[in-house]
Amino acid sequence: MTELDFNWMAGGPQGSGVDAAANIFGRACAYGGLYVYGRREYHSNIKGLHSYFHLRVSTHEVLANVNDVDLLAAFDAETIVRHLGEVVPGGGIIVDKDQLNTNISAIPTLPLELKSTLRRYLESRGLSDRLGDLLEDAKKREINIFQVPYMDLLKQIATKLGIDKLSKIMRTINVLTLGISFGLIDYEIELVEKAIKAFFREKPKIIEMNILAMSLAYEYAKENFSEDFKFKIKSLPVREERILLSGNQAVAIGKVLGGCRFQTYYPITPAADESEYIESHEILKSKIPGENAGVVVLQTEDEISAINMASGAALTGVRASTSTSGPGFSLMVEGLSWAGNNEVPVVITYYQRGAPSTGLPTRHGQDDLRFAIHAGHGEFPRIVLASGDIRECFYDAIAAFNYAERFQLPVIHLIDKALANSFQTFPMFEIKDIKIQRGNILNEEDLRGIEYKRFAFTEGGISPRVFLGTKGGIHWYTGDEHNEFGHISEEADNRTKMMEKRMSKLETIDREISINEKINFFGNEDADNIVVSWGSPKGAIIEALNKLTSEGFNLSFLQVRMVHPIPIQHIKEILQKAERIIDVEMNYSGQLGGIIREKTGISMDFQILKYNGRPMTSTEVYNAIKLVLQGRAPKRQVLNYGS
Amino acid sequence: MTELDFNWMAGGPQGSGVDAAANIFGRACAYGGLYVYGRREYHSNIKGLHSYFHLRVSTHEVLANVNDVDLLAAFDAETIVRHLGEVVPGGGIIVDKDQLNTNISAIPTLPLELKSTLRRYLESRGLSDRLGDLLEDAKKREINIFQVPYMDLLKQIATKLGIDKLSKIMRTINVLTLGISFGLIDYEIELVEKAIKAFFREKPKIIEMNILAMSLAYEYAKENFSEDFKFKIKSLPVREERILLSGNQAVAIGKVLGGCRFQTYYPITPAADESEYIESHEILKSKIPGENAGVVVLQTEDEISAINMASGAALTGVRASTSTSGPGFSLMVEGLSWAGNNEVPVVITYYQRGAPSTGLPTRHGQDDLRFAIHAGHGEFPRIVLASGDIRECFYDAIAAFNYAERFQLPVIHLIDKALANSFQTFPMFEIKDIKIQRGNILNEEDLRGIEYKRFAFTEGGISPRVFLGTKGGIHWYTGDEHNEFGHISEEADNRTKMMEKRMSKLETIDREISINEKINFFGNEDADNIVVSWGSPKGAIIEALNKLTSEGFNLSFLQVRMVHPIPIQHIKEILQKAERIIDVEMNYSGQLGGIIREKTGISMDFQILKYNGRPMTSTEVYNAIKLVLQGRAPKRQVLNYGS
Amino acid sequence: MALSWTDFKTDVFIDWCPGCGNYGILTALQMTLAELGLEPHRVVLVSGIGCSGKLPHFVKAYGVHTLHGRVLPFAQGIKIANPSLEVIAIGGDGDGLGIGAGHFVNAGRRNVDITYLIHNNGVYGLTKGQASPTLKLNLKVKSIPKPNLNEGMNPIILAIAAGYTFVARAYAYDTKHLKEILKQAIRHKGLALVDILQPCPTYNDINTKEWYAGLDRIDPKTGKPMSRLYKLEEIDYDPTVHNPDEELDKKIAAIEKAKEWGDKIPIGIFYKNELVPAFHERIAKRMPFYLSSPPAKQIIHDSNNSPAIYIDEFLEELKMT
Amino acid sequence: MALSWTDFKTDVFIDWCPGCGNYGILTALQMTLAELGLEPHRVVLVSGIGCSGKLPHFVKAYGVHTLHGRVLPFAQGIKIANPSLEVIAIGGDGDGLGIGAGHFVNAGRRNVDITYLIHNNGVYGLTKGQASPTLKLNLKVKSIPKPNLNEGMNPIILAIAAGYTFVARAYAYDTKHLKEILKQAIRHKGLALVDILQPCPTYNDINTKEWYAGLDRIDPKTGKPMSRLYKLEEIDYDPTVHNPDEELDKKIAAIEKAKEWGDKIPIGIFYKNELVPAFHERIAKRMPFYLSSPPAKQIIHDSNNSPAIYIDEFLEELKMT
Ligand SMILES: Cc1ncc(C[n+]2csc(CCOP(=O)(O)OP(=O)(O)O)c2C)c(N)n1
Ligand SMILES: Cc1ncc(C[n+]2csc(CCOP(=O)(O)OP(=O)(O)O)c2C)c(N)n1
Ligand code: SF4
Ligand code: SF4
Ligand SMILES: [Mg+2]
Ligand SMILES: [Mg+2]
Repeated sequence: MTELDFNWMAGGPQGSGVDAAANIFGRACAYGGLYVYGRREYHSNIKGLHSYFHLRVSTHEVLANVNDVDLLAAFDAETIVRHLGEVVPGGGIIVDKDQLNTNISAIPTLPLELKSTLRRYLESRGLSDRLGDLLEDAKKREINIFQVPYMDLLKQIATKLGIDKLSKIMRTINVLTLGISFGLIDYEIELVEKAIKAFFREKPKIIEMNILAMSLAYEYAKENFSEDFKFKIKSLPVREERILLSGNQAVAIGKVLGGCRFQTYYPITPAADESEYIESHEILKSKIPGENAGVVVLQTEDEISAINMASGAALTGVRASTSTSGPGFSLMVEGLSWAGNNEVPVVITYYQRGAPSTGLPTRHGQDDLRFAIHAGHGEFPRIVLASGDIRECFYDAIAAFNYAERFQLPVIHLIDKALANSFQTFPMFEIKDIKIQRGNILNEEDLRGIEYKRFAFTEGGISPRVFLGTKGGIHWYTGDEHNEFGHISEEADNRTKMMEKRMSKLETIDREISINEKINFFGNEDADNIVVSWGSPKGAIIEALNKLTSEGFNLSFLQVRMVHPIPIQHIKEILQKAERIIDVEMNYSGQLGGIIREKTGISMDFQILKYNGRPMTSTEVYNAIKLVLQGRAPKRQVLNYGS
Repeated sequence: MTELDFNWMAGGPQGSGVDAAANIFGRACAYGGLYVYGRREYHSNIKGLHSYFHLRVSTHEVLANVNDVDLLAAFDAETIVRHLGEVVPGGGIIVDKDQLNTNISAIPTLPLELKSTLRRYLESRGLSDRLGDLLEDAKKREINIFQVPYMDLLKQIATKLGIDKLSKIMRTINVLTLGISFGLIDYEIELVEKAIKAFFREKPKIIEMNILAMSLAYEYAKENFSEDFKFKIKSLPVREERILLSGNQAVAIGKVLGGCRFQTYYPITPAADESEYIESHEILKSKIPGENAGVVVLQTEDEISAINMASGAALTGVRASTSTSGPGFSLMVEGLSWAGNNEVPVVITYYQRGAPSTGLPTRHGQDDLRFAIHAGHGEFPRIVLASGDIRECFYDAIAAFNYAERFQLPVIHLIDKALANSFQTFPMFEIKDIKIQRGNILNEEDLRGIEYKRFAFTEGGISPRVFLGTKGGIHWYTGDEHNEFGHISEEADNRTKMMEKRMSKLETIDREISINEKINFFGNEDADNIVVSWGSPKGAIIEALNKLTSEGFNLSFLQVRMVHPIPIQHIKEILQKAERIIDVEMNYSGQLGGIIREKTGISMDFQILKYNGRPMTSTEVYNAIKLVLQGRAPKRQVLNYGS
Repeated sequence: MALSWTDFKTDVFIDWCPGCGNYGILTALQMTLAELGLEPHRVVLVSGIGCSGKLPHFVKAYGVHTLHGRVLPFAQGIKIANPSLEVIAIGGDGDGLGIGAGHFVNAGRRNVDITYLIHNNGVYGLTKGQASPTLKLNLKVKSIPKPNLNEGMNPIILAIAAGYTFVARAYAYDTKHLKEILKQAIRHKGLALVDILQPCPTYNDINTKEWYAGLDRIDPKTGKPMSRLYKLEEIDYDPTVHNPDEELDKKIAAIEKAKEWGDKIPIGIFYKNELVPAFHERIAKRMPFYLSSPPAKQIIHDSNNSPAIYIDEFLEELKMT
Repeated sequence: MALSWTDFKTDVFIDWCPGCGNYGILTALQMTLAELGLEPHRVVLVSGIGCSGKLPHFVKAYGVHTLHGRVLPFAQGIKIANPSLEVIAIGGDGDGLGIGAGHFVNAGRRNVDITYLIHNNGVYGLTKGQASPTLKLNLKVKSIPKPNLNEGMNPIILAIAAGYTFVARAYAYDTKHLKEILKQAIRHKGLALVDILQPCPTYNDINTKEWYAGLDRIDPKTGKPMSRLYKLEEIDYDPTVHNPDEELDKKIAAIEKAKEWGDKIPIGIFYKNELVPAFHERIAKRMPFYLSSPPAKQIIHDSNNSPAIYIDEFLEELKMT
């Protein structure tokens, strides 16, 4: 069987159902035993500005997008103008017939910057301002233009459903293009229907309308274009249990499974979805007879309150966490420092997005590694975990709580927007291997007859913990430097000892957490060329690695998952053997590279960076690494795919 | 003439006038042409807990404290218990006769941690719990105990002044010990009187009372002890104009001279003194005929408001700044990121103190270097300046504004508590060399006929600036990524260009600011051993350097003043020649050392660190470096002098 | 030449949802600026983050789109540094009363002469419809999964408690009335709040345009909907404090009015007091030249770029001679 | 065995200035805890930063000395996670009404069942006497160089505007009265504010003990000072909302009382309303087992340390079969 690798894109204004279309598309494919990976792009806007979904379908597991679009389902003219360049020769564009006369320069939502670029492009190719003209030109690149009379089809649907106002079914343009798409690629329509039913669940009316629209379009495509399009997709028998989910969902499920019962948040993109998803499942099902389980999810007045409420809650013994992104995390910094000083096991899920400041609220970036590590005045231990894919989001969410409690410190779980809002299929989680590790906790019995000191000096820096309210364990917390009881102390010697107690945990962590939990290594141990990265570029790098290896290049990949405290010794051992080290990161300065150099003295030989707000694709990572391996790359390459 | 080096310490509860005594002592000596350096230590407390002032007097310029105390003026028993160990053989202690029977373990303000240490000490020396016993024991170390009947003297003063309530003059215990001190060292009493007058300025009653108390005690000492004490001090003719001031004052004066006219603050130790000092001089004297000058100092509701008000103000064209310390800076981080994104010339004076969290609010530390450099989500350019002494505090305060406006970015001026609250004598500032550099600003005339773009792409990243309210220059600011006009833009290409525009300023700074403003280098260029440091350890290091050099050691000292963007090339050139690099810092992890390794690949061979909340002394720095030079030091030495 | 509201338009695409109440506010504000004859370059619109926060980009005047909840610190900083600017602060209800509540309350203590518009839509629009601080207890707008756990706050009462000297409410779709309120708010000497009821058709399906218009309440007599809104100007209500003794009574009257909700919602000016000194007057008392030489207008260097001031007074105390 | 207030003492040195009003508050609180028979380990004192913030270290009960201005978020987090704890929040006026004002206001919307003591001394004590948000306009306490530029805010009125369901004022040196108020505040179901007038002899030379006692106002008849303080219990004043209709009137009455200052300063309970559901009741409506199995008491793993819950409901929607 040949390997299928099909790239579909749907685009339209926010609020027109791009997301729904992509979800249904993804589900339909996944139900058919195919693997999907999908990335969502949208403006910081509620309705009207351009959004799109870039979806990849394959018979093997897919980990990232590529630069290509094989089929573009355009809800509107802007989608074509923006994405035409990505459609491959032999690929296709689904376009509304009635929009061919659209004047490009009159599209109101196109920003000035883009308009002037477009004007130059049209001039250079001697084209008019008409959309139809642009598409004619595209045909020269062997792109198929599938002109569909959206309005006619909608009218037919309306008639069939007995609806008189067209506006009521305008929202089905998305499934209409979906139907055309599936018709073109000749996929089993039953699976698409199943996906529509699953997506709209308890809304039979909407299901009916959408299935009707989809199938009408499906048939239209079969009748009118089926010969023209070379891409065809067939379902496969599924052998294993698979799930399709986003990073937001993976974190949410990991948290509750990991014992989180108290979550605070202040709304922010792209973190809020996680909290809302937990809230909508707030009542949990306990395995233990007679026990109840539920998560209290609190929307606070700001992020300052979110972190401090969570810390307060953590002192009572509950596993507590908060989720945010850059602007919110900035406000949490003072609270983080308090939690660090007081050895509070609190988890902060930090969704990175384009920054600085409000930045690109709905776009991708990995700019906050150094900030996560150094945030907060003073020096105190913390753990920073960075998940590389959606699967890791789940496992790391659980690990975060285990580490927080075992080592009694704040844990920051770094996620990039590209993971939060993308979805991917993969085999079901291995839930039975998951363990909850709560660390050293004393209860009423344990305390009998002892004088309890919350911050007792110990080997390794970890003092047994007592929850607020426990009989016999009264103690104090303070943001001031304190003695073993938790009372304020300004004594010089005590200060030195307390600093050393706290900071020595970093060594304890180094010792006690296995290296397998801290790094992933892919490829040949003895490869001359090593790619180093963290977070979401993982998928694109692995795909590039596989391809380059199959082409005979000698390459491996070190993914750092525990970015702080970073496992210096292991990284050093791995890297010092390499001839060329290639740092791949989604930020301007190559932050992880800097950290590695700081800690090991080893420099990154090459940087492949990207900071245009869009995630890396396998294509561009592959190209960039190849240039390095061929000795043709500058020391610093900046990638720029994505619109 | 022999070199004088005399170390005086006064100690007593907060609120008993330790500070005043030290100020008067320092002034009296400075009036006599001597150099002084004084460090203030106090608890985060208003009244009752122990505070002291460690003051050094010399015929040559003094830059730091040493470990010794030659004369300890104890207002209370606690002072003796805490500082006895620091008094040198041949030195003296001024003690209240009536307190000799004090039970040490009954001193209520001694913290538990200290009491148990003390108990062990007393036991080990076979001493009782009585203060007198402890002092007797001290005599074995050839320490002179000057027993003074404080109450008798106070009564005499009361009688002379016709005061019936002793409580009214209890506050003169401080000058009483001052009088004893000066009597013992046989210093000119007129200078002491002059200092009292200057200190209490417009309060003739208080002046009278204090002069009386001081002179009575002075005479008492002369009569009773003059033979016993070997240290004597004489005034010198002063040749140059000298000033005595603290870091807080130096910054304040630098700011207003540098053109700051808008300062916001939220009270916090040790920053608030600066703002209050400015406020009390809010009306300034303009040189320019017909012009008025004055600073608006605003106490805000919190630090979030402080930074954002200052940024807002800066957009109107005023030189605006705010001052804070760790907890406050943590709250400013989100605003900092906005200012970075919007290229706002705002100055943040960051007084470091013991951290994390509330930490040691009145104690010293240098823990926040990394935090200052990486604070704020996203990557944006900033300048971080770290002053090494009080003199630099003044010049850097001015430079901060010049840099902020020239490069249009936030500037963080890092000061340590040890500079803020210490005072030192040195020659008058060279005011005539100071220049104000406002950078590229367009006014109404300049704007005529042009389409203004606030964030125009330029070579070097700096776009001409227009103040809010200027005719013809309307533009926008936003924390979102923006186009050249300042309107929100999420376009991928614009994003890459804007990131590069902003970040390229770091290279512009590298090019345009001379290396002399960024580093100081002391000692022989070709020395095999180089000490690297930043901030307040400077003084102690220079003194150690001088001494070690005079002993024949081969040593130099690189002080980094612009810690970000750090002048990589120069530092590399300097350090790569060295055989041994010794990193001296007041934090746990040697942060500057880490930065240097990150940027240059060069590792620090030795670390001399301290994090007990007390500044480094020349003595301990000297000792620790010497161990290194003699090949007897471990890689990491942790200093611990100071109580 | 007289200004028209279109002089205050930019060519930036307005990306609010169709039917959003913000359109009415934008137009009313542009008309206000034109009718007050304010030159665009003398106006600074300062906004927070939210759908509402985008407004300055749509107005041709200086625009400062700040941080979530921080519109008041920025606006006050700008105004105090340069009191000759006309500073208008703009933000959402979440922005001003949730994350920004500390500034909201403390601004009342300063009474800086700026105007503050709260776009009150009961939701966090830009983050997809979570409950805002004005949404009442137990209500469930369509975008939240469960009824609201928190009591809703009343911006009018909070402003009065905090010391605002001009407190009004208007309605986004009554552009004309809104414009008149805005004019008075801008003219007011001191801190003016205009709480603008702003339907968010996308997320708030309770306080809709139709609801305000009373489409569910048809007057049996006329057969027409009975609007829930009524104007304070049209009843016997005098919001102004004419002498200091009246202050408490006027505040209480305003609070009583502000408590009305449901079938009778007053709009108009609830409270107005110009007897409280504005912040610039307080500073000018300390620094008599403040209004003529405010911080932003002082010359800080001479023609040689040397500092423009003497620091002798500082040095006096520090000289050791 | 009955508890005595000395059971709540620690051996930490109390480092407040001699004569500080905080001593009275500390004692009253210790007596309250003893008289209410609260076991020390069930009590959590949560404090902000300031002189006042040190209080928990002097009380033998769980103590959480938090951040400046953040006492309410911590206290609410603790209480919501474990509603069986008796949570008392403590802080200065700067802490609660300056930097913490946003939390102050928004806490009113939740009505969590905790008690909040504000040590109201008109200054920022621990930072050496700057004006606090309650210091009135133009006053100059001895620690500030120039008269206050800001209007002072009234905590009672602000709390009522924000939705607190128990609002009282007490005086630090009237320990007995303070204790009785504290008892009622702790017993109150919902969020209770006690604004405590606390002389700071070191920095506030206006609102001194002598001033409150009226030492400057000698009754010509009795020759005795006429205290400025009077008790609401001693006049015909009923703070309690007995049925929902009374709410507005009671609030207005409280505001009118709260406006009294100068020669007649009321202390006592200004407002009390138990008809508003407390936050735990709101959560319990959604999650019926909340009070018996609150977050802090749930078992999160089984005896094999495996997670204690099933996640089938989540996975259901995500399975691709
Ligand atoms: C510190 C911070 N937290 C959260 C956000 C995310 N955020 C953006 S808009 C918004 C809420 C907007 O609601 P509102 O202020 O009511 O304005 P509206 O959109 O309704 O006009 C939030 C929470 C942010 N930008 N910054
Ligand atoms: C974020 C932050 N800003 C500033 C401070 C400094 N600070 C310590 S106590 C205090 C004010 C205390 O005043 P108040 O809250 O009234 O308490 P009081 O000392 O009067 O009891 C301040 C501003 C701090 N600790 N944290
Ligand atoms: S979400 Fe609501 S407030 Fe925001 S633009 Fe849409 S309708 Fe307006
Ligand atoms: S400064 Fe004031 S509030 Fe603080 S302890 Fe002293 S008297 Fe009390
Ligand atoms: Mg809103
Ligand atoms: Mg106070």
